[in-house]
Amino acid sequence: MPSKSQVLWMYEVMEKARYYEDTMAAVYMEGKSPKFDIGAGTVPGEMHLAAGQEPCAAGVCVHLRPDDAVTATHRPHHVAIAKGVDLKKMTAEIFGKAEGLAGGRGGHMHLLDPAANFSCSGIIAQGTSPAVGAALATKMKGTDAVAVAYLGDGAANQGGFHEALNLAALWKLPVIFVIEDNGWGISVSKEKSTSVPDNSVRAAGYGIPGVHIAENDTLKLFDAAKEAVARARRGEGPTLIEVETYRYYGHFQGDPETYRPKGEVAALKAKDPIKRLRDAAIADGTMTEAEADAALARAKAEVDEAFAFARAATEPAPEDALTAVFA
Amino acid sequence: MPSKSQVLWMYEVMEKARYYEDTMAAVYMEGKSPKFDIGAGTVPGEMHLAAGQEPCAAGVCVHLRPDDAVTATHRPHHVAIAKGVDLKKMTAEIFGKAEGLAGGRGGHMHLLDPAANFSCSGIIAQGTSPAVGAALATKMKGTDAVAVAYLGDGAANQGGFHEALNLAALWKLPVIFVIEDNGWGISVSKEKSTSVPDNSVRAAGYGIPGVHIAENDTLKLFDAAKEAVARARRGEGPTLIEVETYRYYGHFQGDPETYRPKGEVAALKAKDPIKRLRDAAIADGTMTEAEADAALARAKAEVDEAFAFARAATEPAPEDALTAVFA
Amino acid sequence: MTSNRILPMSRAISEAIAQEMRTDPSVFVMGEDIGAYGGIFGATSGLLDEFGDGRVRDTPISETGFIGAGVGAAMSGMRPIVELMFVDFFGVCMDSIYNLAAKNTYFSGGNYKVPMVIMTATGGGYSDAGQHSQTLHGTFAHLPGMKVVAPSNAYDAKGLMATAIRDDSPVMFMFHKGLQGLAWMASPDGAATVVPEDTYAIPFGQAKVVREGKDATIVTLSMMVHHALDAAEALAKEGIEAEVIDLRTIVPLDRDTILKSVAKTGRLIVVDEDYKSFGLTGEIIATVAEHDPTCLKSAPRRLAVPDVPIPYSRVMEQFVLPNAKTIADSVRASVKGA
Amino acid sequence: MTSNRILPMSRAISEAIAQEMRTDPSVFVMGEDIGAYGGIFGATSGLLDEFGDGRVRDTPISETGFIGAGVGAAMSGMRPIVELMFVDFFGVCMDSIYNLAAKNTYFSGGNYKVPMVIMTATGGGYSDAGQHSQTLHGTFAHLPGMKVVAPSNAYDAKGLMATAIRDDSPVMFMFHKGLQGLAWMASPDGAATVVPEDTYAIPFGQAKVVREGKDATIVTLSMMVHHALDAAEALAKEGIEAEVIDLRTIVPLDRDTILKSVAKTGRLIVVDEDYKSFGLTGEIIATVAEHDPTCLKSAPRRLAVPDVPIPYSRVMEQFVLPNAKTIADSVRASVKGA
Ligand SMILES: Cc1ncc(C[n+]2csc(CCOP(=O)(O)OP(=O)(O)O)c2C)c(N)n1
Ligand SMILES: Cc1ncc(C[n+]2csc(CCOP(=O)(O)OP(=O)(O)O)c2C)c(N)n1
Ligand SMILES: [Mg+2]
Ligand SMILES: [Mg+2]
Repeated sequence: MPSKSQVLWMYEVMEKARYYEDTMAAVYMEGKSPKFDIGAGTVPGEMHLAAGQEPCAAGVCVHLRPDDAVTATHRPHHVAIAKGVDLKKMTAEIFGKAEGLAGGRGGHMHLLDPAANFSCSGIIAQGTSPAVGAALATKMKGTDAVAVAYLGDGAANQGGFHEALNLAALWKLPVIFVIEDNGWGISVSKEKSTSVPDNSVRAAGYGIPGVHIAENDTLKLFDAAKEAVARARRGEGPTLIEVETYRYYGHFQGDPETYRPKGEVAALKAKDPIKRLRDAAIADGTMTEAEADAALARAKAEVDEAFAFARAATEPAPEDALTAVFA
Repeated sequence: MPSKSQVLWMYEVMEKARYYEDTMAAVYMEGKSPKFDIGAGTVPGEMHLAAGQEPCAAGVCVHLRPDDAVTATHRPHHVAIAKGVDLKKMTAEIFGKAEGLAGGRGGHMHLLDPAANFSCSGIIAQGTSPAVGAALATKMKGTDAVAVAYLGDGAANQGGFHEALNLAALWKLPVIFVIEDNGWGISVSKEKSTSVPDNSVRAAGYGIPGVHIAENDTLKLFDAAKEAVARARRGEGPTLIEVETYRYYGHFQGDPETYRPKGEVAALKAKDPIKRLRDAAIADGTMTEAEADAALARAKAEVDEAFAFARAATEPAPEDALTAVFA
Repeated sequence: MTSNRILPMSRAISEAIAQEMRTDPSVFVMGEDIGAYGGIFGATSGLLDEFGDGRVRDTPISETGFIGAGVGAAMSGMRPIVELMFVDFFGVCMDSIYNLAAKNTYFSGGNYKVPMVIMTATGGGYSDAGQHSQTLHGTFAHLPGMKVVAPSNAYDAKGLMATAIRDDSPVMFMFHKGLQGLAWMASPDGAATVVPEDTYAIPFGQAKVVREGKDATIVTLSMMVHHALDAAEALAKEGIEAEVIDLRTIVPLDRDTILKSVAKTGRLIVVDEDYKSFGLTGEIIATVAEHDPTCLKSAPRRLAVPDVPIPYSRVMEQFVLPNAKTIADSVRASVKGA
Repeated sequence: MTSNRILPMSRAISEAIAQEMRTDPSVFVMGEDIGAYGGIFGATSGLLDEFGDGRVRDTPISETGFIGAGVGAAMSGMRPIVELMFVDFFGVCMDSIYNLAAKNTYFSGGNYKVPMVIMTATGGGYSDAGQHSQTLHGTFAHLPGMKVVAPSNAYDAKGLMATAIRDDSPVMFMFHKGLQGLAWMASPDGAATVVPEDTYAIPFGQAKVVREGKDATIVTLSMMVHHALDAAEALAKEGIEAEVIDLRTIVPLDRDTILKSVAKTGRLIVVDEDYKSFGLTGEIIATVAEHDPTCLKSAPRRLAVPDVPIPYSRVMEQFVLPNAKTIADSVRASVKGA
């Protein structure tokens, strides 16, 4: 069970992530109407939003320290926020600005921040083995830092993930693999891509614990992640956690979503995990209404500030494209 | 339980494979002494011999038809023999001769024979997904042919294998995955490479049956493979079979084997699977001593003939290197 | 049958596939989101409805697995078309492509055919950053055993796809996202063309002179054909007549058409959206120099991505991609000396 | 300390690694059979005994996994050296190399370093066939974000390996099996050299003129340096003085040394053990042509594997590989016209 401050932290992070995505969804459309053109507007390129998946970020990262490493996916904002990536620089990066994390070289799928020990990638399951390597580094250095690799349910069928699982298990490395199971890999349902109903059973193939968290439950995930992180810090090796989560937006912005059963999103929204956490915490007295409102207000203010910062930031010089190829 | 003719067939195939490898081991050294030079001699290049692993070939291929496809590994001779690859052309190929399966373009790791529906490869686990594709083809054509993919214990940690397992299971394809577990991937023991003691448990991660055959037991494998092939022909999907098998020679010829515990090979040879099959079949009356001897004699004669053919065959024209790149 | 039907390139591709599927039951399609979605870049749209999910198979995100399966199916008498969603993803499955699909014919001395099309989306220009914007023309062309196709317009795409499907060897069919004519991505005018309804096949290895000129030869392909034509138009106003060659296929490479043109113009500018060094641009220049360096009236030039990952930010990305202006500048310098 | 100690290239490499491991605790080694076996081609021999299995880690056959793990470790302050046993296996792990190791510095705007060496064996000539004999120089050089090294002898290998380990960017260190001086594989005389016992570093991007000459320039690298030197020796007897340039590093490429030499000799022959088209040979020729085609007194020439998979059979393999005779023939033709 989380402490009061942990609940408040998780709640605020989740609201921040949600508001971030909703804000981004709107900003992304700037300059893309009347005709939607993916390359046009304030924020061009692909845009994968994680609204609905906030528990995966908050329920795990609440247990992490700055020296713990996280690798996230092509849908990285919520996790970046929970891991403490500088929100202004991150937003400026997504705006392609010089003040961005990479001076605009990376963009939304490439948010890398050594200060927060965070990276992500546009290649499915690519982050799983770097997390193993980060864990190997902490083990070789003799610290008890851990590494968390996020991946999607679709990514669980990528061979590299299995190699990472075996390596982490074999070497008993402090890695937590978190599958954000939103039921979809773009238009392909998990059922049509995955030969088993639950990916958590695959943990047995590596002799490590596999945990399934149903219904996007922040508190159950909190408990499972707590144990997994503690186990990792104790040097007992990796854990696989699979979280049934929700994807409110399309795969990317502009996704026609014709493949999606009608009513799916509405049904998911009726079980919104942020609302559930808020209601439960207020009901059991962990958090007051006022505290929750204050957290929400802080979250929104921080996001608004980050977007304002990004908007006001400067365009990179074109020639800067030629630098930072090598260290 | 195999019929008499099946026992005889398996016994003869195993003796043929054994004698083939022992003959090859000797031929391979021609021209490589006093100084061993991998590129010199009658048969240059790497040479991976499968003596000791004959049950994996015979116990499975006994259930196969010509229209069933097999993909084997970098250690392919025993399986090629069991699947009915033309022994003369195969040997000529290994001698790099024009009469070889590929006119000398492929060599020992690249024995491809459409007549026998057989191929192999020098890349670890590479054959697993083509077997899935062969099975998909038979399914699309509406036949009940199956496909068998061989791989080593080391190969079971290669991501592509897991992708193949998931695909085969998801689409319920008639594939049998056979892990030849000889305990080693070159110098790295299974224990040092694999996070679980038995790879057969990994089948659960794909919702398919996983069978472990201990002690290189031809008859137990016969039964398991019979069921797996029947299941596949019935359209019920793939099976994973792991066979504890023995590698008598080094990883490749010339391997110093300094990593190998003293006495390991002698201990394995004391449990030789061919001898066990022969003794058991003679003991229970399935096969007479005379029948066994006749089979052995036939096997040796066929191998001798193949080597004689290869030796007498012609060198390819150098310029033939430029042809057969495209179909 | 005559018709002036104009099709976007994505439709031309899916039509070619559909027509081959109708006449040849061994043709089928596999890949991520190629079913109900119709392919992220529309190359398989409509196929699921017509042919069903037996022949139009959405796959897991397992490129090594399903491309390898394509090879196995191709060696078993089928003619698979597999889609690698973005060419940038080749790193997770290159073994299945270059070491398996591309080599098994050779390894069998020609006894096994591997009739397989690997269809993949290339190119940037819309801020999709460094793992979703590459073309990698040179990477695939360098490795033996695959044919490599990169059409610049709908007409060619349809005819080249028909040829690709009928070819008994593996073909990399590289279509540029920005040429597909998608509702949600800008496309140059020339990419959508009149496309005959009947099937037709365009032979591999025949580059096309898409504009004649006497002063300089621009050799290019895919998206860059359109920028080259724009450049040529601008140059024409200044009295410089640039000849523009659309390679259409990279392997086989039509060296003759290039040599003939340079023999005429004496000047060579190669334009590619791939990385500059150790790739296509060098090969074309070397081809001419090997043939006869004295046919060149000035030093050959090339425009390509300057050996950096594709940057995300619009200004930076546009800076690294060749465009009509930089092409025209280059031709001008070549003609006038600079 | 002076010494005339002659080392085979494999020992020079393992010595460079050992020396860096002694002074820098963040350096470690991972790969298949690099522990007790000492690396199939001897590049890590002796390391396990000295440094133990914490820093010398045998891995499963999971190249995507352990190379990706190398990247994660490198981004976490370590300096991993990972061995990809044969470069031919790049297909199973190229994503970890070109899309991850090579790009994360750029994607972080320089904030993350990826100090990592990917060491790999290249080359054929001993009948190991099409999946175990490639060099793939061009494949790696074409893609941005990696440095690419290919030494021709023990002295250079040691100094280049020291530089590679100390470099803060990913380095592909491509050693030719046939140069390693293994007991079980033939090696040319020049590959084993005097190697100082002290550490020393050879800067990247500096090609070496290994033989001076005025009549023609042979640009080459790795194993082919030795064949080129043999050819030059034979040619000298005929009065043709060939200059031989050993590139040593492909990325960065020392274009200046090439241009200077060709400016002097007026003739260029490029020799590579990689596939011919769309790769290194074209790049070198293009570099010269771009600079000034008039500096060439005859058409530049190249020798490389003629765009076929490496065949197994000895006679066929030797036919597709350049050798001293074919190099000499090519130089002769270039000088005399043919
Ligand atoms: C290796 C690779 N294959 C395919 C893709 C294209 N792609 C991007 S996201 C995606 C779906 C991923 O599904 P999942 O892992 O469940 O993550 P989600 O998008 O649901 O968060 C695909 C196929 C890719 N980026 N990388
Ligand atoms: C992708 C790849 N990685 C590494 C190798 C080098 N290699 C060849 S055989 C082998 C060991 C294979 O072990 P296993 O799968 O158990 O088969 P075995 O040799 O024991 O039959 C290795 C690492 C390879 N051929 N391909
Ligand atoms: Mg998903
Ligand atoms: Mg083994």
